[in-house]
Amino acid sequence: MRVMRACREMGIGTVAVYSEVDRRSLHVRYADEAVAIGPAPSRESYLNIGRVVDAARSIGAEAVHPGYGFLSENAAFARAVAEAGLTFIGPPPEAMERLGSKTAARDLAVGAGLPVVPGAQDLHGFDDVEQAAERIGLPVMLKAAAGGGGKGMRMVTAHEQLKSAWRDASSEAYNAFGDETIFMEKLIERPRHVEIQILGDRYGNLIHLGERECSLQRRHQKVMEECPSPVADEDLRRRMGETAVRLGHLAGYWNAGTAEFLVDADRNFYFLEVNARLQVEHPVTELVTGVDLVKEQIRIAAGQRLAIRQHDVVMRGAAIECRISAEDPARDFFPSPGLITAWHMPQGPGVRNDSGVYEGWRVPLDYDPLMAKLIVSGRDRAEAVARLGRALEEYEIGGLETTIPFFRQVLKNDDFLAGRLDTGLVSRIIAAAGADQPGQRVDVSSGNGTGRLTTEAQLAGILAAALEAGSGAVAGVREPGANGAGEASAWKRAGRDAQLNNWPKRNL
Amino acid sequence: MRVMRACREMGIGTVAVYSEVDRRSLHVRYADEAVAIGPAPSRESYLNIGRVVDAARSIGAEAVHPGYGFLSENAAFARAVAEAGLTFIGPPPEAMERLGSKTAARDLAVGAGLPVVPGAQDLHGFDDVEQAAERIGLPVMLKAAAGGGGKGMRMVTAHEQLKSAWRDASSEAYNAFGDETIFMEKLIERPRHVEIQILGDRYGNLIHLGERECSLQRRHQKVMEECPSPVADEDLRRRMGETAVRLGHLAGYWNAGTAEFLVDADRNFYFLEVNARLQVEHPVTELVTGVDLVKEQIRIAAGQRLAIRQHDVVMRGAAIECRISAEDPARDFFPSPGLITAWHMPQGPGVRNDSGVYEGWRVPLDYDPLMAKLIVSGRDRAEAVARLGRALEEYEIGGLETTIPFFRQVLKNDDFLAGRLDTGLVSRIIAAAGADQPGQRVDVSSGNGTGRLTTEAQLAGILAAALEAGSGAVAGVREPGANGAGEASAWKRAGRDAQLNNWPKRNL
Amino acid sequence: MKGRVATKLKVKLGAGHPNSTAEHEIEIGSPASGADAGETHCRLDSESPIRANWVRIAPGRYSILLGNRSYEVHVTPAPGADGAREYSVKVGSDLYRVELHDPRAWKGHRASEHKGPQDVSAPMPGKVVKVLVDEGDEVQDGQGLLVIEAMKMQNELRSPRAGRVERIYATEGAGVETGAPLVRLASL
Amino acid sequence: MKGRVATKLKVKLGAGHPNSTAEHEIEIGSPASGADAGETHCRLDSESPIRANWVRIAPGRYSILLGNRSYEVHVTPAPGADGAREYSVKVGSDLYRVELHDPRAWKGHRASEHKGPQDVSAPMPGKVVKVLVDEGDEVQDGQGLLVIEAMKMQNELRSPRAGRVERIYATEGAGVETGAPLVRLASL
Repeated sequence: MRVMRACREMGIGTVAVYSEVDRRSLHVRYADEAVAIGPAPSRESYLNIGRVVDAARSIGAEAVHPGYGFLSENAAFARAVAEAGLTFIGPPPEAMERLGSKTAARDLAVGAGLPVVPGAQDLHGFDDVEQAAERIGLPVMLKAAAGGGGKGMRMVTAHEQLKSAWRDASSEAYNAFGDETIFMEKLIERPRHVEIQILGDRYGNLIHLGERECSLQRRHQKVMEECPSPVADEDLRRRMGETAVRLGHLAGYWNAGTAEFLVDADRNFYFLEVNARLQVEHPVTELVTGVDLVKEQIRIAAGQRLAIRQHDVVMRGAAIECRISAEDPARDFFPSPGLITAWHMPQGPGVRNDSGVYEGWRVPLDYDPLMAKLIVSGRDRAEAVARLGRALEEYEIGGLETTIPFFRQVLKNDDFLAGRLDTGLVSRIIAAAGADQPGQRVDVSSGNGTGRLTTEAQLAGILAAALEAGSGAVAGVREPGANGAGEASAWKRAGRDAQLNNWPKRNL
Repeated sequence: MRVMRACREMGIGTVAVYSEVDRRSLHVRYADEAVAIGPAPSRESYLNIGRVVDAARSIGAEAVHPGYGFLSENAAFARAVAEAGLTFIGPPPEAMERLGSKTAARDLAVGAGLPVVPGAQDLHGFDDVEQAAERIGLPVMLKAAAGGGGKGMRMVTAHEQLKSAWRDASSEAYNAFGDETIFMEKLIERPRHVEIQILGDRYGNLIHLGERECSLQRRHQKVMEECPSPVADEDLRRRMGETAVRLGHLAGYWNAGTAEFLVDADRNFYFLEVNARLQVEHPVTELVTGVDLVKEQIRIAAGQRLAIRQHDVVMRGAAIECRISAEDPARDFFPSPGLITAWHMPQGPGVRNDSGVYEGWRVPLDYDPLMAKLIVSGRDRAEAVARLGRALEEYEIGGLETTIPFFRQVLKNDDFLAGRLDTGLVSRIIAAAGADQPGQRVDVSSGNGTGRLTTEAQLAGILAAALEAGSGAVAGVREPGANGAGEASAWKRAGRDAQLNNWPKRNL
Repeated sequence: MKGRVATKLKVKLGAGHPNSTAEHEIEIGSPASGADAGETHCRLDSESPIRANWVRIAPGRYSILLGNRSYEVHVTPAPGADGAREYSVKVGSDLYRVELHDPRAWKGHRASEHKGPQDVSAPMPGKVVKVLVDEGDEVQDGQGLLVIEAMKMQNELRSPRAGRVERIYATEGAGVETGAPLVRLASL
Repeated sequence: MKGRVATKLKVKLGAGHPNSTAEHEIEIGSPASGADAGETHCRLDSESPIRANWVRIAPGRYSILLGNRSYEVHVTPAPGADGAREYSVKVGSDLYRVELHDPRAWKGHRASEHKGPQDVSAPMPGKVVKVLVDEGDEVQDGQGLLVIEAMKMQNELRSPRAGRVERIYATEGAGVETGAPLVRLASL
């Protein structure tokens, strides 16, 4: 949707591809043309390079925008698009490869003397480990070189823990991956996740558009992002920006991309990786810089020179994005697909909605549960935060559970309000909410400080329920033939499909 | 709605007043508290100072925001609010009086040597008229001093027309108003209507927030506004802004206000009048300057000092507003009240919606037909215009006719696209559209330049109609008991009420 | 549309103004009646048939793919429709009025239209500000008949067709209720 | 709610988590059944009665003025509701679950709840990643029973009440369909 809106504004015709379960999706309805590319499983549709390229070619498309899920960081896809005689709206495949793996990007950064999280790779015995610890300095993390998923990970905060931690980690690594090689990374305590947006043309012009603060993550997935970062000042922004631009030059990068960093409590920053595509959270940068990133992507892919220079990039105000997903925060973020019976978005000053769904649409089990993004902006962070509270109160989604109540929790957290963010804050907020007394509702205050009596609000709610019971009406949008058991039948249908292809999708 | 959103963001409780026909209005539903103040006729509700003040006092309100219709420019209301011990969120009543009438404001401006449209008042015979014409220079307009409505108006472009024009004008004036006094004004050909937003606190700090271009008017009502004006450069903006601020100082003005000017082809500007309130079109200024005018109004009324200084006001990008009304542009803008069966607003980057209505709401006959405002912003005017086209295409309102097709016409006009605006442009656009051949549809292109076949789009439409006919379904939202004749019954009900109080209202 | 193998319809297609219309013939292959989605083919006039994939998103809202081209259509009963088969149809940003006719009933349809005298009545309550015609005047289709003031504005009421003003019921300055006859038009 | 002069209801009011509930008694004066708007009074527990002006904006959407205070309420049938009188209710930004009971049927209602063994079944199709309890274990209300992977995420399934694990049907690594029994809980 985001990409198609930009195309319409540029007078460019749009073609959407869709899988069988997505015939009713908004991106199909909004496109000028739509081509079916296969059944629901992404492997046979959205992740199938051949089918996507064939679809584009068959319809006479000139260029392909990969969105930000599925094949968007796939160099092979970028190559296949180019070989089909089409333009890929993204970075060149060579740059994608140079930056595609975390290790390759890290090596590139280290080679150029750019700051990365201090670490040591390929540690084969305790001597290696001890020397590395000396060099890097405690605290550190030991990790299995061969794998992930938390296996073989040990935190070491004091020297006397080192030996037993190494023993445990390497044996766990061996058991899990058949390889006891360990690597060590300095432990950044309460790190912030801050990223830099870069933009470059094919002629070597490369600029950055400031940072985004993405520390609010749940299970390593971003849930809420903002621009600017509360921790960044002009100097930090310039230094991080220059680092990101330098990396881009080294990789021969063009189009839009993002360099991710960790920032520690002393405002040292360490390069993590590059996302060689448009990010979900790009709107916060757009609101603060006034630049339409998707249009810039298209212009760059079309061979135009960058019209914006570094000194043209002026940041004004603050913006915050919330990812609204079909997950139930009251039940540990359990997925909550189903039929959307009501969908009322907030409006008014400083509110931007990027939504991919609509009332009457059924959120499928097949893909990522992200349904919509709410992005607010204000003169400063305080105004943006106040606006977010107001907008979340206006937002109304019926038929399924969403992450909106969780965002209301975040807005009550003192650390969030003070801008003291780190990657562990979301877990702490969830833990605090879970510690609420039973009998108390999850969301305690009405959020606008007007001092309404809680019991009176409850009374209004009960009265409405009684009126509804008396009306005999069936509330909300119902599918033909569905009744009060709509929720159950959604699960049933999902059960029939019996497949669990779970890739980020939803083209917002 | 606009005001209540600002209050929520500031943590201020809100109280709405409503007339009997407005119980279902969005402003009642959105408010924290709501008080009924009388029957539908505005005289007995929204225009009844006593009832509004009583309502505010009875509920323990601390301040009153008058919106931008009804009593918003009524000095007596401002006084009544103050006498009831409440704060009026607006200018002081003395300043409202000093600037309230066009003549008083003009006299104030003339006295200070500020530019006004050259003119001469109180002309009683042909000698007076001839001398004035000599002094002012042709072309001029003769107008009846006592009245309006076009009576006694004559345009004079050559000296030999002067005598007969004076004879006609003065006799028409005498017949209409019993007073043959005439006044003369220089005729500004193809004038632009440009206004300056001012903002001041109680301590004499007064700044301007740039201009708004409001030349697009139909029957002297603004329909589309933008910021900045395509005609303004830094120098013109500064000079007009200083003139507006000077006037504000002279009148002892504080809070938000607007000074209106005419700008001629040579970019000379002439002061017209001051609107001592928030304007409907204020969002374009908010989007370009980043200042929330309603919040500033509230802060000023609360006695705070202005936090923004003149040099803090930085204009970025461009914004355009469309006033979406329940009027049928295909039938000469005939009012089109009725039940809203669908209401889908555009979203995505650069789109702001300020709407006062919702799906399932019945637009009453009683008040102004303004339902919603669509405001778009972009990096420059071209991007804002492209975005407006895209947003208007996404907008979908069912159940009644709206002005949206008219705005699509505007977007196809070369003068509009080139920024060559004047107060006559809307009439010319309407006239050109009316000259379309019968058989051709009003809105010719699909607006996105994708070259779809018109016949194919028609085929899709016919197919959908055939499917709908076959489905036996009744489309859209229906009131209980209403059927396909819903439109007719709306008129009937209106007929029963049989009253035609027609004041601007709709608190967006 | 009773699920027959193919349906032929005569279509009258109009734009904003009720008198700017065009007529078409459309052939639709077996759309399943009452279904929520389907695939069929259809043909406008003498053009070649095209594959149509359709989905009912909500009552009156359709997503239609003609070949690969995607059209979003919103169908509502036309305001003031007498028959059940007159619709306001919005395709993208274009608005049409569609009348569906069974081709067998088509003959004579036009002849029966606009025959004999016809009353023009008030579409809304208001005040007659000005009468623009005299009895006996010949008027053109779309010509202004009178001016009514309502909802803060003066609005010109136009003739729905060409004809002769047989009688004027309205008086300047008088209030009128919805449906009150204002002018009687006779055929020329 | 059959239009009697006053209705008394027992109400069970819950928040997000199904086990955090409170009970209330509510008295409502004669809301006209089937009407679209009305004025009545109501009373929660022993508080003083309050004037209530209500309007049904759309099915399930109400605007309610209690005294002068304006509440916007959205009522939907509660997901998984067995009876017809369990609702998800959103007031402003707060979400409740409301169960309505006739007070005469209230007695014994609580006793019948949660009696005897109860199967915990899969709320969605997925894969059992880990079983967190053993047969014979005593579990607390809200304690994790097993981990299911679905929709790209691992989700912990928690016990709906305190009890003893009588039987475990699930095996780690196996796929499960919606509704498949996973664990049987017995009362303590």
